[in-house]
Amino acid sequence: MTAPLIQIDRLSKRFQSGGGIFAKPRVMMAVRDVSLTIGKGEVLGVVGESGCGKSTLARLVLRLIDPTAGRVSFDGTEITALSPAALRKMRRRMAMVFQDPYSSLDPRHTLAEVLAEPFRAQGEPFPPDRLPEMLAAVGLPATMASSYPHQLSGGQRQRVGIARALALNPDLVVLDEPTASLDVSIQAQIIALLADLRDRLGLTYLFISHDLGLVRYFCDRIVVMYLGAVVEVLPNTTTAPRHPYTHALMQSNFAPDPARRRAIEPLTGEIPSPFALPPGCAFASRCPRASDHCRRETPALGGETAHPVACFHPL
Amino acid sequence: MLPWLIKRLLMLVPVFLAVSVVIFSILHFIPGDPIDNLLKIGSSPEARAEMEVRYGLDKPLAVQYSIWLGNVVQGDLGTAIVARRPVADLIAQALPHSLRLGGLALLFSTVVGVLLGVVAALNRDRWPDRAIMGGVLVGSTMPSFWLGLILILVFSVSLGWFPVSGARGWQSLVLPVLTIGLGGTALVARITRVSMIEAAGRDFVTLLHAKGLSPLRIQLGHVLRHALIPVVTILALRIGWILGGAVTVEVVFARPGLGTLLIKSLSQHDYPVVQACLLMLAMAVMLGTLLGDIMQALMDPRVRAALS
Amino acid sequence: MIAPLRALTRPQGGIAGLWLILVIVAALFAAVLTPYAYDIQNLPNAYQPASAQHWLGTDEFGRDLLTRLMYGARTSLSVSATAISISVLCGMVLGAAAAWFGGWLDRIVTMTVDLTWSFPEILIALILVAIIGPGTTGVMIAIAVAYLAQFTRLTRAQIMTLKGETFIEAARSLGAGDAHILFRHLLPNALAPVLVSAMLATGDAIILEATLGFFGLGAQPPVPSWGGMMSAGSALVFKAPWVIIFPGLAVAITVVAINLYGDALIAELDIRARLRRDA
Amino acid sequence: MTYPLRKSFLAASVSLAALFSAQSLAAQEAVFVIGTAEVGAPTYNPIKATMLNTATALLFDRMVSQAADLSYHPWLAESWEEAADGMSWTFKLKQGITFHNGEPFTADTVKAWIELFKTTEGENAYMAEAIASVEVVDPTTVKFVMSRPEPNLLYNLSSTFMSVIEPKSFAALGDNFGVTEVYGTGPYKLESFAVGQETVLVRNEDYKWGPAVAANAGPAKVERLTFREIPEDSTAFLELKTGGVDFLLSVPADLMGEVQKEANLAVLTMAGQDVWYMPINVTKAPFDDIRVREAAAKAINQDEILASVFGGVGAVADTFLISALPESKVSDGARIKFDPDRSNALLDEAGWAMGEGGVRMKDGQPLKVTLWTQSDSIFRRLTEVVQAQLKAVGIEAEITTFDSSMIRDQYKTGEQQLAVRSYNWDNADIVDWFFGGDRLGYPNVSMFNDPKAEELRTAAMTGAKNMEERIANFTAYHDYVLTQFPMAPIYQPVQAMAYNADRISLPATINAPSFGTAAFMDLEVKE
Amino acid sequence: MTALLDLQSVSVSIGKVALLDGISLSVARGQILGLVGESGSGKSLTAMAAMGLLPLFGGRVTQGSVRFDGQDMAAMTEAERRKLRGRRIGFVTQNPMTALDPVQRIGEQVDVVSRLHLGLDRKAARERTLDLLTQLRIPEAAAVAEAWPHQLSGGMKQRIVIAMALAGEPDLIIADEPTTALDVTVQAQIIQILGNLVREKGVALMLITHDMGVVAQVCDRVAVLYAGRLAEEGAVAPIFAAPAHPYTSALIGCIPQEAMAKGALRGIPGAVPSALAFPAGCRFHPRCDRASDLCRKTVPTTGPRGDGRVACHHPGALA
Repeated sequence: MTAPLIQIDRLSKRFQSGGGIFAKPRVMMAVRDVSLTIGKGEVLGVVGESGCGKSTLARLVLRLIDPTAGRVSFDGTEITALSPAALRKMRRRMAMVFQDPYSSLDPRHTLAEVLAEPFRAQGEPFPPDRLPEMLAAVGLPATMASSYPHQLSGGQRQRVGIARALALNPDLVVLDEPTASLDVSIQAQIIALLADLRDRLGLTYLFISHDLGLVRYFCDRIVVMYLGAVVEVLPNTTTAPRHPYTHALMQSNFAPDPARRRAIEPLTGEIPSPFALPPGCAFASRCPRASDHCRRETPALGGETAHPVACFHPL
Repeated sequence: MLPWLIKRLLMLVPVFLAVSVVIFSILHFIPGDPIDNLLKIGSSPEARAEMEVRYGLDKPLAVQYSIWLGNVVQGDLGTAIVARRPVADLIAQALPHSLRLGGLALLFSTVVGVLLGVVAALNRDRWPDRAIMGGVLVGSTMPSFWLGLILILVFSVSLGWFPVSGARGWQSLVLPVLTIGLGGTALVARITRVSMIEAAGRDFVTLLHAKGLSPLRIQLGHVLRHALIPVVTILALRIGWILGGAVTVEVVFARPGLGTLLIKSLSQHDYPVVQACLLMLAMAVMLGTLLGDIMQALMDPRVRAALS
Repeated sequence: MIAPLRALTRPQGGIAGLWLILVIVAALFAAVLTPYAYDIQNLPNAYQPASAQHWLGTDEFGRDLLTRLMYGARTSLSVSATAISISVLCGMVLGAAAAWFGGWLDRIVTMTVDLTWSFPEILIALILVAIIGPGTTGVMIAIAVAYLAQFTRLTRAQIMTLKGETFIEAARSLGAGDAHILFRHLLPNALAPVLVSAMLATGDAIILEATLGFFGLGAQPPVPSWGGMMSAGSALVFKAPWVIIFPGLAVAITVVAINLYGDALIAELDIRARLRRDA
Repeated sequence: MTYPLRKSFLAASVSLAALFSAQSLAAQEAVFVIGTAEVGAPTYNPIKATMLNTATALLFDRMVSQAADLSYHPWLAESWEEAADGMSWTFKLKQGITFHNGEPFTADTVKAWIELFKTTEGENAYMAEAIASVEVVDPTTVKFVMSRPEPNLLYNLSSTFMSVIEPKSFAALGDNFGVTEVYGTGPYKLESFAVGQETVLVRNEDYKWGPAVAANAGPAKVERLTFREIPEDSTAFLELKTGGVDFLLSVPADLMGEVQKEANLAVLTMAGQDVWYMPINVTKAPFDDIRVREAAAKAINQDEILASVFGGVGAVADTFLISALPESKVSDGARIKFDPDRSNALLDEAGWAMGEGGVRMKDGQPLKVTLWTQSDSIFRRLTEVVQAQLKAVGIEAEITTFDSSMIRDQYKTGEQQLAVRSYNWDNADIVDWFFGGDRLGYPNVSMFNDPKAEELRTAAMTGAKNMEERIANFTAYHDYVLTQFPMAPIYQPVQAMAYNADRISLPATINAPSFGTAAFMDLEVKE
Repeated sequence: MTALLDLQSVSVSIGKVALLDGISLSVARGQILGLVGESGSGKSLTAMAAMGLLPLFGGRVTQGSVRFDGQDMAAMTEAERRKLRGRRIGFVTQNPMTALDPVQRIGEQVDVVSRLHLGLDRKAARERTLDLLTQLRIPEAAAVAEAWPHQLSGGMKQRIVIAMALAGEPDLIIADEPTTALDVTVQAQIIQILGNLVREKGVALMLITHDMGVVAQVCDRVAVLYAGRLAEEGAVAPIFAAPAHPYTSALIGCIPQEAMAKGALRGIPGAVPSALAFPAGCRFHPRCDRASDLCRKTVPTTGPRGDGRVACHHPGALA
């Protein structure tokens, strides 16, 4: 592993919903005590199902939201402690690509305006001569510069989103399920483009996804999250999982090969509400290996430093 | 839901206080003085001062307010300065007329509006839809006083079916109810139609068809039920609107009611009466919002869940 | 802006637009279009029904009704439009501030707006005219205040919805400041629905202006306004019904036209869903 | 209670109506609409009120009644005698009269009542101002001791404001007297009163002391009277036309033609007591210049207004008083008549030269003035005509409309320049009321305070020992006021009433100056 | 095996826009047919045509026939078709979150099917409902039946939808992307339940999906749609072993796999064309690396290949 670009230290985020003069607010721990590092040039995948806190983590890393506790350092600078002005300056070094290509572009802005925004936001003049180059980098024709988002397909919009993220040559790009709302054929295009860009520009990616198959294809290291906490970090894509949840995720991923048909062993049990987590391991309610111990105490992320897992009964 | 209801009722207290402050203070910006109406011409400043003391107008505004509020809470709305009788009496005279007119107009607009909205939605983009929505649009764009006059011209003067004015017997209610009701009908029909069309496009409706339910059962048993939620909510919210909006119609038909009482007292600067009328309407508005919330909770389990 | 012109190409939008243009032209060029003056009385000529000389007849002072309708359009349209413009401007500022800053400001604004929204506009206007005094200025301010709640509410809702859109978060992730986000993203996107609903509200304002005029609180004579013309006519609804029927028709047709054209515009701008969600 | 339905009703709707009707109209009742000028009268307290409606006249009786020829006749007082020096009056009272609450009417009652009248706060006390004290001679005889001669005393005693109230309940009820309860000796008792809406009266079965001017001494012929208040004349007319009401107590001139078109409706006219006029604020420029006042006054074309606004019904006014009053017979020179040439000449002379757009200018300022009026439709119409007539001589008047109950407050500010007003009174003391120097603002809307006028006024009000003197003094006062142009007279209407002749029958003549108790005593409902 | 549902050259238009062009496919009892394609390929429309529900979306069959159990659906009255729906054809929708009426209790929504189609009374219908919920491994069935939709998780709701589809004892179940909106671990659950139904009850299942992995895992046959036309159809094993149509092959290649070399995942260039502007000739030709002039001009006919069919001018060889 190379020198860390991002260091995440015991990061937590609590959300409150509802509440008023008389109503008690409902509290949810979206991210619980997460510590991670992302090396320079690394592609770190974060995988988990809906509500596991992976998108919150992505936003915390960029400090689009403020953490309840913990620190994030970017290239040695603690961004969770930066002043708004300093943070704004810092933002040119990190960018984000969003899940929904439809709502991530202002419907009233042309592509040229969309791509000029990173410069305007940083208070810099936009060099218009860079426009064709920026579009070409993501595989879009220069003629599209005056188009509006609604004239583009989903894949094209996502390319624009990527071009916007790359406009100021950032070091880190956070990819928040960039292909989740696209067709598989387009998803593959975008993944190929992202891989290509990373190779050419030496980018560091934090790649958020629910698709373990995709993450295993695309990433160097994989963080598995369940209900706000990291349950396992796979040091590379071929390591066998040790956490029962990672195992279940892997089992749920069907290979496009009828020859490898196998019996489906789905998880049973219900996911606990994030607003009312039971004591102990959050996965215990669905875990085939769960013991009373699991239901009482919360397992810490431990074991091998290179392949930590949070489980009392790892595989 | 009961704890929610109690909380919701408690929430009305600060709202009521805020509203009462506004109502009380705004009237003191109106130029003119009710005392002028009472004083003998050329009476001495002493007589004037005495009169002010008598009606409590000599004290600072904040003190006047707290006295007034204290009395209101005890059910004492004060004495009308110009009309010289307990405000509660005046309100008691006017309110039943307003409630009768408003209630019937509400009933009329709901029944007719929902009916028209349903027919229009079921015939979406075909001629019955266009005819109904066109008619409803025209109906809602006529100034109510003008509509009232035209109705008088046609039904009272030419045909002689209904009395021209007043509030005596059911006949005198027909034209005013119609005049107010038409505007409300337009609103209800439009919301019903839009909500029906919206609800009909929801996924679960497709599934109902896939279950083999008859279209009529789907439309009336499921789609309409959904469409009625916004209709009922908005109608409840607009109770105060309908009561107060009857002003013009009450004037045109020379009907007694809160509206006419308010207008009259406003022009006479009879503060206690104006305050009481506005307070009544504000209460109606507040109760309307409460009613709207309750209706919504009764009709939609999701809302109910959010409340408890 | 092309959408307003495109709306004219729709059948309903076209007819409605044509009427509106006709009314506006009549209002602007009344002095050229009619040989009569709006204020010169000709008492022996009062109560004339429609004729070749007076296409819509004359009023109780023998003045040409069509002429007064044209001049009345001037008052009614300008008062309503100005009032709504003021209302939209203030409403956008209030609504945007409430949605943007949130917290107590938002709570207070929302509560006030919700309460006044449930109050009939005519009552709010009547009380305000009682404070300000009758006449066009008073009526204008009264109408502006009466509709303030509507636009504050709408702007707030629009901004709240837009605030949740990813492109706002995207702008923020690029280091965009509040001003940038407010003026380059939120307000431009909120503008179209607000302006269209402002146009529809102008229709309602014309009715409100007419109602105040009917109560004798609008433009003072001899300046005609549609409502004022009817207030004079109400006493003679059976003696010379045309004196009241025509101004009423003018109001109704104009408001219908505004609604039809507004519908066409909404369809052109494709913002029906956004308007409905926030209604 | 329902409506007598029109005969031309569709049969179906008749039967439908019958189905829903709670009860049908009893034959012995009638529905009246009081005049718009009386709408909203808040109380039936004659001592305190400044505004009373016609129903008041039926709840109470007066000491004396007045005949059509303005002569005075017995009522509660059987006879009276004025001392030669005018310093005392002795009244002999009728016997056996009781109030609605059972209290007897005696000389003590009269004493108590006059004392209440003099001490109760209100605007009406001046009517009893000259009465120094009341002495009870015996149970049926009272003597008014005067502080000065008051030739107008009988007029005041015949006025509705000097209706005899029941003093005990008056004292006990306070502000509620006249609102929730009211006790008089009149031919009708109060059944219900909703201010601004309607008043229902029921017959006083014991009544047998009707005024001498009525043929029927009592009880009244109709059992139950409803007085509705309808603020808009046209609505009231429509009600009459469609059978909703039986009788309009006041029909404006412009509706007379419409009434006459209906076969079943009859019109009753009586001599008018109203004058319409335009007060001119003499303290406000440009009207502080008497030439401009005269010019404005003489720009009013009374004939045109009579013909066009009032349909030719009534008469032009060229003095401040109704022409039936002897005090209106002022010198020809004092009469104010339409004279546009004189107006233009005066304005030229005063330096107001005709400018562009037909508005006169002086020192770069246009001749622009304000013209106040009330929101009632007839006022607004008349005012618009006045506005046009002023414009014809180059005066631009800007109309401001006020609610009728609000306009008095506005006058008290003294900011008015011109206004259009009307009053209803049939005594010359109205000149004092509207032009007295101590009532500036309101009622002296003209802000007229002239030393010479004040002298003449004192003489007119308190200087006369008998009627002839009083008439002479008032004529002189009136004459002088007119020459100062504090107002322009416009129009004097007739009192016009309309009723459904199928339902109502009236005596051939009504021997009273206005439609009051005498008329109601003899009014009948046809079976 | 005789086909239970048989579509012959079905073309469908919505308004004036032709969306499906000559689709033929069939599914037999005890068989799972996977219907695959990208969004806009016409999968859901095919399902609607099979259910006779096209009019709901303003669509109609312009050509061809839809036969259910030998009967032509076009020849039936609407009432007869309604008796098929819910009774003999069960339907599972894409998004369980919106598939249930939010203001009606779960139990009632399931009950109505057996009351309507099996003539059960209220009590019997509820018993059947509880039985079905238990079969679908829903814990505390009685409590769930009294619950409101918003109180259930997505996976639970989808099981309720399946229960509704089963309540009429259908012969055919059409499942339109039943797992797309669900988490991957729940997806496995639902796929397993559906697979078991076919094995245990012998119903026919038409499983609409965009996921070739799912097809490979559970389907017997697969039909690949592209831009409103059938690209390829046949038994699963031979097609995955050697896809004849370049589109089928590309779709399989889009699934990232562990064994795949970095950079092997390239996707399919371009995007699915809009129905308003389908290209001439073979509709896949702009994205196809085998495309020739023939493909650009001439529409390929559907020819047999093994036990299946393919519509390509340059099909790949059989394995």
